[in-house]
Amino acid sequence: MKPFSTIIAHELRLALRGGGDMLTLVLFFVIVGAIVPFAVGPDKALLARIAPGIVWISAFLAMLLGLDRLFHADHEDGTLILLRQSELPLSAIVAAKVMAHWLVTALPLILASPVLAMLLAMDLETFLRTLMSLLLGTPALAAFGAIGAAVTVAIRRGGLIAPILIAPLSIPVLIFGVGTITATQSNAAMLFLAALSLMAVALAPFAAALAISSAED
Amino acid sequence: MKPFSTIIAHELRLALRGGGDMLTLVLFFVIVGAIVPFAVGPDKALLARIAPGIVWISAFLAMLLGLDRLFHADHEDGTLILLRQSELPLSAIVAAKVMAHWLVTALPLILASPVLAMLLAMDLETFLRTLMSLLLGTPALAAFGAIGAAVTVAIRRGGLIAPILIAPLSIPVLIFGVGTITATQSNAAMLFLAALSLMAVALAPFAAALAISSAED
Amino acid sequence: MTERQVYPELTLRATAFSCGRGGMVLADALSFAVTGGNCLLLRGPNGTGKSTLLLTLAGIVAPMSGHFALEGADADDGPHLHYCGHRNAIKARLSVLENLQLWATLNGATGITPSEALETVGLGDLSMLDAGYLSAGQSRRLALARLLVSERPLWLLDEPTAALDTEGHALVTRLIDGHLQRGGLVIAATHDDITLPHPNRVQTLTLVRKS
Amino acid sequence: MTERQVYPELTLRATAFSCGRGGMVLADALSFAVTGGNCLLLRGPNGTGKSTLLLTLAGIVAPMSGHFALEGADADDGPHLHYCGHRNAIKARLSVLENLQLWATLNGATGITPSEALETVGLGDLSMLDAGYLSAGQSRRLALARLLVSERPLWLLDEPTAALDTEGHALVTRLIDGHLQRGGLVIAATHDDITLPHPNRVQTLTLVRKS
Amino acid sequence: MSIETTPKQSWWNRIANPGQFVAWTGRLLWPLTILTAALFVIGLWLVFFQSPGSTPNVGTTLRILYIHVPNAWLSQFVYGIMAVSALGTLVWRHPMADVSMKAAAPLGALFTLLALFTGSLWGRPAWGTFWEWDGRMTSTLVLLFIYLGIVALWRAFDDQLRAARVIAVFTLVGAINIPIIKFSVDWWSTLHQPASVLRADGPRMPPEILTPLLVMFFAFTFLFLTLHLKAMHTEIKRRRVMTMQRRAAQGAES
Ligand code: HEM
Ligand SMILES: Nc1ncnc2c1ncn2[C@@H]1O[C@H](COP(=O)(O)OP(=O)(O)OP(=O)(O)O)[C@@H](O)[C@H]1O
Ligand SMILES: Nc1ncnc2c1ncn2[C@@H]1O[C@H](COP(=O)(O)OP(=O)(O)OP(=O)(O)O)[C@@H](O)[C@H]1O
Ligand SMILES: [Mg+2]
Ligand SMILES: [Mg+2]
Repeated sequence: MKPFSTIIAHELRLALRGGGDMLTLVLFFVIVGAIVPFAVGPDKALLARIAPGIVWISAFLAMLLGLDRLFHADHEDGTLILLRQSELPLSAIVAAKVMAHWLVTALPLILASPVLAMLLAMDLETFLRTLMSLLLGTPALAAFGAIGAAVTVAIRRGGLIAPILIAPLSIPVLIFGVGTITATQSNAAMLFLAALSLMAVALAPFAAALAISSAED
Repeated sequence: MKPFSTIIAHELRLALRGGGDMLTLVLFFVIVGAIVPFAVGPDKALLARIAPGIVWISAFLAMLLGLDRLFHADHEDGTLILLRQSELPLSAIVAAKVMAHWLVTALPLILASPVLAMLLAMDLETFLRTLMSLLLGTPALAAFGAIGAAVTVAIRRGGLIAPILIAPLSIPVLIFGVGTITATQSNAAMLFLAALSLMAVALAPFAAALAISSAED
Repeated sequence: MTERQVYPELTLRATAFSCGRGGMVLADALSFAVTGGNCLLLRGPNGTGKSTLLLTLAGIVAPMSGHFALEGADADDGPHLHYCGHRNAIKARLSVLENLQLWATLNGATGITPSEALETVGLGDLSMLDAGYLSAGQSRRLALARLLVSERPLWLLDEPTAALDTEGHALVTRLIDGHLQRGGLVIAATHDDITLPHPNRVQTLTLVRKS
Repeated sequence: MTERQVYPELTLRATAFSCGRGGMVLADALSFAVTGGNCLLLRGPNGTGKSTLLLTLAGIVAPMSGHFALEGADADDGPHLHYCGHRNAIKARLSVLENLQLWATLNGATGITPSEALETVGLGDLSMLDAGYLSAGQSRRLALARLLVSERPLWLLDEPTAALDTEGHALVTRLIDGHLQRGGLVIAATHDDITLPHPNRVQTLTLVRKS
Repeated sequence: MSIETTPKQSWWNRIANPGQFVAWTGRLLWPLTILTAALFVIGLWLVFFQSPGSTPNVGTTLRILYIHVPNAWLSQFVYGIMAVSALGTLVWRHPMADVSMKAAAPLGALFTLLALFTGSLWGRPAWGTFWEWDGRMTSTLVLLFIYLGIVALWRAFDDQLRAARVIAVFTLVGAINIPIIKFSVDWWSTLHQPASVLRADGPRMPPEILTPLLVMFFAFTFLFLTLHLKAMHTEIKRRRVMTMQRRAAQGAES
């Protein structure tokens, strides 16, 4: 496992030194959530009612938009070609990168979620459930996002293509995520969410690795 | 005005031949709007109440995310340096590019708004007001977005920085845009929105041109 | 190619001029004067600031100190220079001719027509091709064609022969020579040898590494 | 640098092999065999498919037809080749040493240590510098250092001397020669002259433009 | 097309040199620190022993005001400093203006955050919630986003010298826009909320509240000035180290 953990450590180091990328993503998450009241009005009851949905949509967009450049820098500077000649199979490398990416994007975003909860007048219990659902659901978003990033890695001006490819696929995550918070059968939703995340995390690296190696350089 | 209209024509031609960028943005707009019901639940009354806000937020995000790479391709391939040596002042070039960009992003998005209105159970009158407010407000978003794009043009992995810079500055557009649809004093809001758009469109090209020439190559 | 003088008497003069990147001086205390009809070749190892000097003269990078001016030029009638850098500024999905026409309009169609220019640089039969399919050398030729569609006295060329084959080298020599004949100025950074028919029209400035 | 044979007897053999890009054949019906201790130089004008051939041998691009194999190598013990392409795969904001250490771990630290490798390529005193500030030539040296920290028999080098000065050319020659002495194989595409001490160890394959 | 840069010798130009600036202002650092500390000691003494509010609960909430109001003031004052520095960068190309602009951004974000934090701590006993979409608070939140965006922008540029002019443009655009944001947010929240919780004109303050408030106000302002100067010195040192590293990189290539 030495090379595997090396990649994780390397990605973390790059993210921590790498100029504000983490800050940007967290800000995007909070800003998207915080502009909703400007659009729907500062009615506290209404806001509290739609708060779980808003938090989830913000997280959803932030994860998808942040992930779409997961492999981009590595593709541009030639690292991806070299990674394919390393001792580790490409799918393991993808898995390590996705894991590191979850740590540097989803985790800060979850840590920032109290801010959004406060702004949107969420009560404590709802907030705790939201936290739980984000913890369970973001791995699936990261895994799906990795597939989108891999598929679009060879397209020069990727832009919004990866997010719109992946958004429809990730709607179940969103549904069960919000379901975990609000639905009457929230335990069932939580189980589904966990199962979805497990499955996505287990399978996505293979799909992403396949997509990258089919992209031919 | 020959060079000015040439740039607009050139940008339009690039966008029309340029593989699905327009389609991507419209899809993003519709998808963001369409996932809201999944997140807040399919309650028709609630959806109708927040529909104008959702349409505006979707348009807001689509415009900001689409605009942020306005000058990027031109920077990468060296066109921007040559444009600075052309007969036209840089601010006029920026203005032409922003105008063309409005035509290929905001206009398709406005044309697609009936889809979203239908999904969100908007009534006809509200929809017409929404159309009006989008027509009046998107130029301001395009102008602000151009500033964000100009400021981040030299950043290699720009990512989400331009959107998070510009989103707080564009909040007045959002407020008056939604105000035009829902507020009791919607005429005042509409006037403000038009004034804001005029001012932004008139001044932003200068700021953007200044930012581009300060970014030095 | 017309061989008569078309530009007024011009001199590019730099005095005690230094340029650099990121707060670090690269080329220091340069003083030179290039008059119409002459060519200045910039030489020196990698990273000594040749490209930076050209960008500074083009007004893209601010000089660190000193000053330079193109004497004899009327500042009112627009930019006086063509810059041709490492990147070719070519748009894929537009045809070769459309690419060139854009610049003819933007820079003023004061030179030969775009199709003639394409003939001159040897892309005549590719004018309808999508410019994204051009090879590196052909892209370079298209970039050079841009110099011909708008008449401007000062040419700043960064590695004009990069990616070109022998025939391409001869083309560059021909273009530069023609421009000098018409009274223009050329400043070119290059690692290759450029041998012009009139060696007395060539000055050389060698930049050295500072340490 | 050790001068003894460390690799088993290896032969890279390609038969009736052709490669290309985007459905277009570039190099057709190639047949060659390179044995351990020998170097194959790829030559030819721009756009004739040298880089494409190297990428194909590296397994990045699929061959159009025919096949090639590294005979004598055990497929089980991991990849047998180093590819060193146009792009240097260097991460800014990590130090030079950190960049190299990453690859030592990923490719297996079977060669000399990263700091020794940096000494060898002449970056010894820059090992703590942010790699983003390296000049083009220094970046190239760092990319070459990667070949030394993990022992692999087949080196695929695309323009190894690009951006290097004269001293750098000598370094490349020294590195290739050392690798051949140890029984390795080198396939290098280049426009420059590479003169090895043992000319009989060099084969040349010239690609031509198809039209 | 001619560009001229002739140095003029004046105090203005002399502090344009980073070394001279550090030498000149370095002497100010200690007096400023002592002054700030003294103001804080006096202010806190007034706050805890002179300010009214004997019942612990009311007294505690009242005491937040002494922190909240200075921070709210600073959150706008710092943006003013940044905007002036931005003008210095764009118009006079003054090198210290870059440094001042960069050093001010995180401090501005910090004070804005403190204003919001203390404000919401106060809001809890006052209104029963931490957050209310009131006009003043909301525009402060937007200001925080702008500060953080600027911080992120500084960090995204590799070349800090090139970043300065670009960020100066953005800072000035923000400066023009902030009044518009403030106005639109007010319009928005009054439109939806019948009456604001905060009264537009506060109750006349008795002098025993006003005095500690004023002292704390100066204490925090001087705290900012001290921190700002210190951050500028740190930034100058950092730039010097980076230039040295890069020079080493170029010198060593043979
Ligand atoms: C631009 C930003 C702000 C400024 C200039 C500001 C200024 C002030 C001033 C001068 C007072 C005293 C008013 C009086 O005596 O009635 C005050 C009170 C108060 N502020 Fe702020 N404040 C700002 C933002 C905030 C924020 C963001 C919050 C909460 C999150 C907040 C919460 C409060 C509360 C709860 C009071 C006491 C209100 C009361 O007397 O009922 N303020 N603020
Ligand atoms: N955008 C930039 N920002 C900061 N420094 C730069 C930038 N571009 C180049 N440099 C630095 O400036 C120095 C000179 O670069 P320049 O491109 O002018 O050299 P050159 O003489 O043209 O070299 P070459 O022969 O490789 O073209 C290099 O050391 C490089 O590190
Ligand atoms: N990613 C790609 N997709 C499709 N075609 C490509 C791609 N990369 C290169 N080509 C085409 O393949 C041809 C050969 O390119 P290649 O890079 O192999 O040439 P080369 O011999 O290495 O040239 P050079 O001497 O310039 O390095 C070129 O004509 C180019 O247009
Ligand atoms: Mg150069
Ligand atoms: Mg090649």
